[in-house]
Amino acid sequence: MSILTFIFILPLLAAMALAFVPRNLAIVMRAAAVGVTFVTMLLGVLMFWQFNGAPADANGYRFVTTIPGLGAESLGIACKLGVDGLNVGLVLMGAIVAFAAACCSFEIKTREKEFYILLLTMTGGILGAFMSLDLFFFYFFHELALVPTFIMIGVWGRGEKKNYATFQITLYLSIGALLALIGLIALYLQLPTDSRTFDIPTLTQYFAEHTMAYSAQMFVFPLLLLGFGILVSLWPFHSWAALGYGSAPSATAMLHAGVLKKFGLYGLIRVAIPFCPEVARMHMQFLAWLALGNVLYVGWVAMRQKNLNLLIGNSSVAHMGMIFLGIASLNLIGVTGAVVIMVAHGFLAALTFGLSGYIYSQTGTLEMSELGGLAKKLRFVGVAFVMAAMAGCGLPGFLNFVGEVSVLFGAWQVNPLRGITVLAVWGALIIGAVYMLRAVRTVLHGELSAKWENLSDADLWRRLPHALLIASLLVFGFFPRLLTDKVKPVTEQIVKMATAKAPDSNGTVVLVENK
Amino acid sequence: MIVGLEHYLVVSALLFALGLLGVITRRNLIVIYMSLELMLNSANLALVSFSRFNDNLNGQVMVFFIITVAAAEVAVGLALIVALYRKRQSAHVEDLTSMKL
Amino acid sequence: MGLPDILFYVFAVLTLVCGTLVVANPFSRNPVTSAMFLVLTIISMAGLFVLLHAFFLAAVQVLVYAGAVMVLFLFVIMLLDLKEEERRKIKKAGFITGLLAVTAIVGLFVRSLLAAHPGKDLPVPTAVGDTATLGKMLFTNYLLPFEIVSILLLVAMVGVILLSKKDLK
Amino acid sequence: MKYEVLPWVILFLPLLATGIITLFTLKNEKASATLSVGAIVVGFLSSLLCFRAFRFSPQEFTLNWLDLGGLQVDFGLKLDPLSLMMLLIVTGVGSAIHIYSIGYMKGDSGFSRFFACLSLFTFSMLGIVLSNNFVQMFIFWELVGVSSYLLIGFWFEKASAADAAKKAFLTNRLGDFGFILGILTLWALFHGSLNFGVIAKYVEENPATTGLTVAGLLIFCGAVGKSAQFPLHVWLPDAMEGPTPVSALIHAATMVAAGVYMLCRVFFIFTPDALTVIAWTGGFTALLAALIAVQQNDIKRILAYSTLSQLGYMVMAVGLGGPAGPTAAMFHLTTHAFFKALLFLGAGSVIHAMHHEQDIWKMGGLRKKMPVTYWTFLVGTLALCGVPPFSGFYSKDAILAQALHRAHEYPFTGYALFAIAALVAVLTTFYMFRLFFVAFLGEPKAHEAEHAHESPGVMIWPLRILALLSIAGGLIGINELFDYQFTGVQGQYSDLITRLIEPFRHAPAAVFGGLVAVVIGYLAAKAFYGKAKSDPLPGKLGPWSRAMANRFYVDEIYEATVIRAHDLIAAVADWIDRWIVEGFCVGLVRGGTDLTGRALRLVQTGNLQSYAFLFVLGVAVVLWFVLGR
Amino acid sequence: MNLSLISLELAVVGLGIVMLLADLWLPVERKRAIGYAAAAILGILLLNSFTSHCSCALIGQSAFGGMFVQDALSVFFKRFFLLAAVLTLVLAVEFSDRIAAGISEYYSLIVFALAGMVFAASANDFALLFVAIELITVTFYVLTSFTRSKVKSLEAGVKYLILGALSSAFMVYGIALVWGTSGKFNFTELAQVVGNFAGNKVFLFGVLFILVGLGFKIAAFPLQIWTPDVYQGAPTPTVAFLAVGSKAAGFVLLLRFLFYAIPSVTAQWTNLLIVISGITILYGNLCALPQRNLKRLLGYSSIAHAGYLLLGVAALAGAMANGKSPIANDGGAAVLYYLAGYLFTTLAAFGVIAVVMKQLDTEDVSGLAGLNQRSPLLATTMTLAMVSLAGIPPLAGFFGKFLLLKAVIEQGATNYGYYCLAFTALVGVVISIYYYFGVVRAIYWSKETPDLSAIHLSWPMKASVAACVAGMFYLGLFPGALLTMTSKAVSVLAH
Repeated sequence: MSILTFIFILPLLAAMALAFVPRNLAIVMRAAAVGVTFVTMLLGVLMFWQFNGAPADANGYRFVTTIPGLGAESLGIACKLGVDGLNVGLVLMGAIVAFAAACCSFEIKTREKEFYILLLTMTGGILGAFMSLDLFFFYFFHELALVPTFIMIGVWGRGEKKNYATFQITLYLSIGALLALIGLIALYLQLPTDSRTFDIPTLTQYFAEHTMAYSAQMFVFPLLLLGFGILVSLWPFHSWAALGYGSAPSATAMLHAGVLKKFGLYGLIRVAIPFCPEVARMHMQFLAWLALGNVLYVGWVAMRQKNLNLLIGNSSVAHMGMIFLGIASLNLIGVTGAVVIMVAHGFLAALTFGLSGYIYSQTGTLEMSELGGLAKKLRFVGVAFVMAAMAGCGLPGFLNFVGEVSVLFGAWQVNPLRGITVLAVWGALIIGAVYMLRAVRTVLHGELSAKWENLSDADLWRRLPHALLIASLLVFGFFPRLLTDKVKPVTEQIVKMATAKAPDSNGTVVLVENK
Repeated sequence: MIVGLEHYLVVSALLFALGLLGVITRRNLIVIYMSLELMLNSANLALVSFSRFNDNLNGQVMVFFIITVAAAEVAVGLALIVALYRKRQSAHVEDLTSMKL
Repeated sequence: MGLPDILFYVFAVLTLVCGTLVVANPFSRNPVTSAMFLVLTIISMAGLFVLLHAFFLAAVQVLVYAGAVMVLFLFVIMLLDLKEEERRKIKKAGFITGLLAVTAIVGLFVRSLLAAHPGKDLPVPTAVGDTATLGKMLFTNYLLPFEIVSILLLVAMVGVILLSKKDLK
Repeated sequence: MKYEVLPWVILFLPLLATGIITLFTLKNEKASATLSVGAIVVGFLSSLLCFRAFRFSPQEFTLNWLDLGGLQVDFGLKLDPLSLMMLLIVTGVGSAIHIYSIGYMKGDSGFSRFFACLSLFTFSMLGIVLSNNFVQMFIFWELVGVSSYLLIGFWFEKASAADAAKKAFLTNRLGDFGFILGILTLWALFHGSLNFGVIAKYVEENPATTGLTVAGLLIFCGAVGKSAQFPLHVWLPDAMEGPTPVSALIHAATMVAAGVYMLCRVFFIFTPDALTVIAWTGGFTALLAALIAVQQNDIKRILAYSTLSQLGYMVMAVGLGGPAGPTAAMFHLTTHAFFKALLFLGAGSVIHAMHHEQDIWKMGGLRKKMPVTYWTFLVGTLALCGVPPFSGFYSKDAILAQALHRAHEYPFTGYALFAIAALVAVLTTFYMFRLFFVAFLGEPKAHEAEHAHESPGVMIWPLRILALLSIAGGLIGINELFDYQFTGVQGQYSDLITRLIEPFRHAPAAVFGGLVAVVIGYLAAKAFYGKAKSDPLPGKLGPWSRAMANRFYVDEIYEATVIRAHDLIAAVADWIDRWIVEGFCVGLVRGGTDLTGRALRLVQTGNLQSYAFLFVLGVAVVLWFVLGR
Repeated sequence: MNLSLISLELAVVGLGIVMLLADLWLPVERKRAIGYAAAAILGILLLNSFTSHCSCALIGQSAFGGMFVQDALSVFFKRFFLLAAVLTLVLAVEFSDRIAAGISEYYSLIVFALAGMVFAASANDFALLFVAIELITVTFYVLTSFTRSKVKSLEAGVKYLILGALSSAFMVYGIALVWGTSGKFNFTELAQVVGNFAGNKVFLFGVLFILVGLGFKIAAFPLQIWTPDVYQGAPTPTVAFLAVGSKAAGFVLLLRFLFYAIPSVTAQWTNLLIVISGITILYGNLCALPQRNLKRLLGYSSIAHAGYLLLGVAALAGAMANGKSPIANDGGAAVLYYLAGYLFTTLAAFGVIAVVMKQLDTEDVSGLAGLNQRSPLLATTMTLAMVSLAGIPPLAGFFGKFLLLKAVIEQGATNYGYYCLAFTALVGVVISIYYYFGVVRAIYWSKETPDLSAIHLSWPMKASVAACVAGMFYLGLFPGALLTMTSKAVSVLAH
């Protein structure tokens, strides 16, 4: 029983409890959802705060705890929770975003009961996935959070392509998840029969001592890369994302794009790369090219979008590219940067989708051709949106900048990736700015058309979450070491594992040693 | 030449094949059903011949069971066919395609 | 080539011919004829049983099959007074492929039969399938299946009653 | 009181002001103004203190901001004559303009927002000035960009303003693209260090390499963006859409100077080849801008283009190399800050009086209507044209002199650039007096001009102060200070007279050239515009004047090439996404699966016979599969 | 010989007969009570089976000359069948007003089918195997065509009858050949001599024919053709029992036969099993894709699930091919586990269908529209059932699939066919998610919501539905207990 247990079990319990609340007490549901997520958030902040003080176990995990009963010890499955530098930030981010999402879901007016139950389930699943130290439950909780996503998009989604979007996201993500599952099982089977386990620390130790057979790596890593890649809308498997988020209710989009999506990246960093170092090294160049696909290509796609949500969705896909690039660089700076962006993008995506959701709830449309000059009416939203846009194109002061810069430096450190880095910079600096400013220009600036005369600016319950998200971005942006100092030791170890042996003949990574 | 096990087996096999052919080609449910009986009988023949040449009577007991079960099946089957005929005025398989795809 | 062998050939040919006429009678497609030929098939098979010293079964075969089962068939046919199966044209392709499939199965069987050749160097058979021995086995080793079969018959009975009793509200 | 605290105070006060204004006092205009102005004035005073304290004892304060093994990013403040002087300019001129804007922005709905942005800008600008390493400088570099974006787009309802803001930001981003790449290159070259001092040492140790040249040029791109050098100069004129104080502060005095400042700050990394490129870029920009300015009619645009050409001067000066080059550049930067701010504020006062009418051909006869503005504007003009003893004369002369001096080493570059500089001087004088004659002398050409009247004191006083500086700016020893910065030897202080005549002793040729240029320019302007009711030049120059008026179609060229190309690529990408990835691949898989399903279930005909048949067939196949061999 | 060993079976048979008799005296309106009573008694038997004084406690004994064995495997399945029967009976009572005549016979036939299944669970001899299977099949002929007022029901009955008879003809012939060559009816004895016949083609021929019979019961690929029609036409409780009980009976016999009786032959046939399992999965899922009739849809999906179950069988065969004992790879345990999960899920789904479709004659998916207003409990149950069938946490289906996949991938190292099989399964799962979510979609966000009249449920039905849901969650979240049980059950396959 540690703080982590409460963090992820609270929402789940609340979800169960809500099932017994009569459906006409919508207000109670809201209150419960907001209240619970708020408590969760406080716990998350507390956890983050105490992180350095808390005692770490042999593998550097803190707040480690196991939930009895769940799982099957005969298969080496146990619901073990814990955080280290790698996921502590994600958990915190998840908790904050969850609260924000709960606040933003006041716009839901139909079938609130189901909605809040699903929302809380999703929250619990997400947090569980990120803090579980057991590969099985890592996957288990992810799926648990995934299903509500589908249903929420299906039932409360918007837009005429809703159904198509729902099924597309469902199938895409299922394929990704299942591929990853096969990979994870194969990974698990690499251990000797008697000592098989899904326990991440144990696995880490094991593979640190004896590297996996090359053939096994050749089977496991591509699976994990592909599976996780699809989950993170790696190019060219990205087309579900923008459409899905475009059709999702804002809370769902916030939670999925912001938090749940990071599952794949987390898996790549935590599992795939350190456990299959040689093959991972072989694939990094390739991964970098795909990442470029995200940054540049999807960026261009985003430039063309007519619908605000699609634009935002594509932009969030494009940001994934930077993370992949950081991972591909496979060195301390790059990987740390990637982790930083993961956190930053979580806040950012939640922010943008929350805002667009508000605009939608006000205007009933997100077609940019219809909007314009809204900044005059929606002062707060306008300011927040501009900030979000600036954070989106990597403006200093926001956490995103820290991440992106580190990623760039990290990638630059790897000779073969320099060319790609240059293009990535172009994508991040120029193209990113182009579509973000275009959004600001068309939605907020310019003449305010007469039909929007009676829009009303966000009320407290809308300002609060957004202010919170911006604040988090700024705080970490001003003092990145709050995060990086926690992340660094872990990434150091992971990079050490990933570059354990000198790159083989066809390995592509040549590390620039720096004094 | 001496008639051996194989001869009997070949006969039973042919009988089996005939039954099969009947099931496949005939359209009248009752005839199809007869063909099925034919197949069962071929099995009986095989069993009996084996039991003879292996000098082991267990096979014949099995045949006994088979005959009984077959009788039971026939009873149910025919009842079913009758019931269906009452509804459809036909015992033709082509007329039994209300459920498809 | 002794008498038994000759008889074997006689009965075998008889069985197969009648069987063929059951399935594919070029002259009539009337179920009654099929039924009749089925009776003949069964009876000639009973002959084969006798050749195989399975006297009890031969009797059962004639009594149960030729007696009971076939009568049942005929009853039903009469009851429904099935007209002659009108000659809808058979789908040639279907027929051919079906024939191929069946011949394939048989061909395979014969092949494996020749390959395995189970009948070689077997001892001279002595066992005789007479009532006493079979009865003893039936009530000792095979008691359980025997009883189950009885349940099966009970079920069949219930089923038949249910399926064919008149009251259809 | 410990002086070490002061730089931090100076830097963060404006940020604090921004924060407080945005969070609390958006409704309360007076408070906002007080906060913002207070912040910068305090900053100015403390800068003076710092100046006294650290002028000759450079200091560096450092905290670690980001520590990732190979990547160490500090947050540091570097105090040396260069930054101190810049500090004074930014805060000094800044204060003047802040005060001025109180009057100018009165009654605007976004009054508080304006001051918030202004303070944000001050903060970022100070950050650039004080930063001691590349990443930090880049950070503030970006911040400056965004704050200028906010200020240019201040009146965002105006489509033109919004577009201008966007354009400015993107163009700057293009420059930053090079900048960050340059930083990366340097970082890789110099084993992961980013601190100016450290890198300077490295550079001293190992001589110029191609890598260094490349890095230098890439970093120069940053300056090209910020200081609006060709080919990235297009944003500056449009930036005039912003409120005039903004134009004065950002697009005349400080922000655009940031590029030049940066060049001087990292002067040590520039190899001779790099310098040559820089010099030519500067020279070309100067000439181009001057030519365009001749045919503009919007008073602010004229000033904007003159700013461009002056910036070209400075960049050219940096490119002319040696310690004297950057000295001259910074010197000119300083004086330019004074008189250009003055001119813009003057223009602002005029526009204010004319009810936001900016076309000079609708003005005229303002001399009597608004005397102070008239006189101060005259001072500014003279200073800009470089008439002794106005400040502009000295700084410009320094540049010309350096050009000639450069000629000893690189004759062609030196003389060519000198010629260009002289020509630009002619043009400068010409278009400035054109503006002057048309706007202030003669009769009013529109009824706004007749009813124009002098602006309120809060706007007048800054004019007076700046006028004073513009007159005396050249004589208060700024150049010695920069000399010390770049040569490291502390120049001895001479009296006023020597300073007055110093250029004549030092580089008579340059002086002569400069003065001749002024005279020619003035006479030409007099001849054409002494009494003109409308612009005679188009008639004389024909297509040339049209080309000038249309800024040599640079924007159009961009429109046709870069932007069009990007849109095209984007369109293609979008098309692929929609039809190939989404439509074809995904669609194929979906449709294919669905079709297979529909086809496959045709097997379920519902016909018992075919079922039995398939049954048998299946069995046969399995038998073949197992026993067929 | 000790009859105590078959006391459970006797009890079941006795119950059936008693019910038939009771029917004679009970007035019509009380008849549904018989169903509840039977369910209750079977429930008691089920509970009793966990106590020491039950035949199920006599593990490892055998009777009738080794024809009837009582081991962990048979005990597991007996409990399984009992549970299935209990739930089915409750369901049948709920469904009873759709049945024209002879409702109590309907119940008793279910019980007799159960009897056949429990015998099958212990069958260790071809004779017993044959009669047990026939008992099940013949009973199901009747059960299928029970609502004979509907042509569909009769038609389904006839199709099941003919094809079933065909398959049993094959099986009988197979038995003849196997016995003829090996001279053994008893599995244990057969296992000792099978090594000599691994190459004997006649023997193999016989084995294949027997497999045809078993394959028909579990609806594996070439023999799956009957499934959709029968599922669509038969009365819903029958279908539920058919899907769960009959399939499971097929699997227990399959496991015994393949891995206990003829391991050395099975080891040669890994590829066959791989192919069949793969094709079965794909066939079921692909055909289900465009399907709108709910029961037919579940028919197809049950084919797919047979394929998933065969994954475990194939994996086990692979392990044997590598000369490992069946315990080494827990494919068998996975099969049992998956069946357990499938029991709860399927019965839940059919329970909902039976109740919802009772009023309206259409069985179209759209019939579920607005169910979440009409009865939140049923809506939730259906959703969970679909999610579980799709194999998504935290429900039983997920863990079952997880175990199966694990077992399969484990063999991949030695035979790449297993990797392909794993991916085939993956594709199948994804396709299935599509149509399962189609059902969920129909419940929650379908445009047309015809009648929103609340659905009334009898409390036993409520209880059984709740039990199914609880079961799904339990198996999904706390697999430990059942896992040990299953692996113990499978361990008897090793000699």
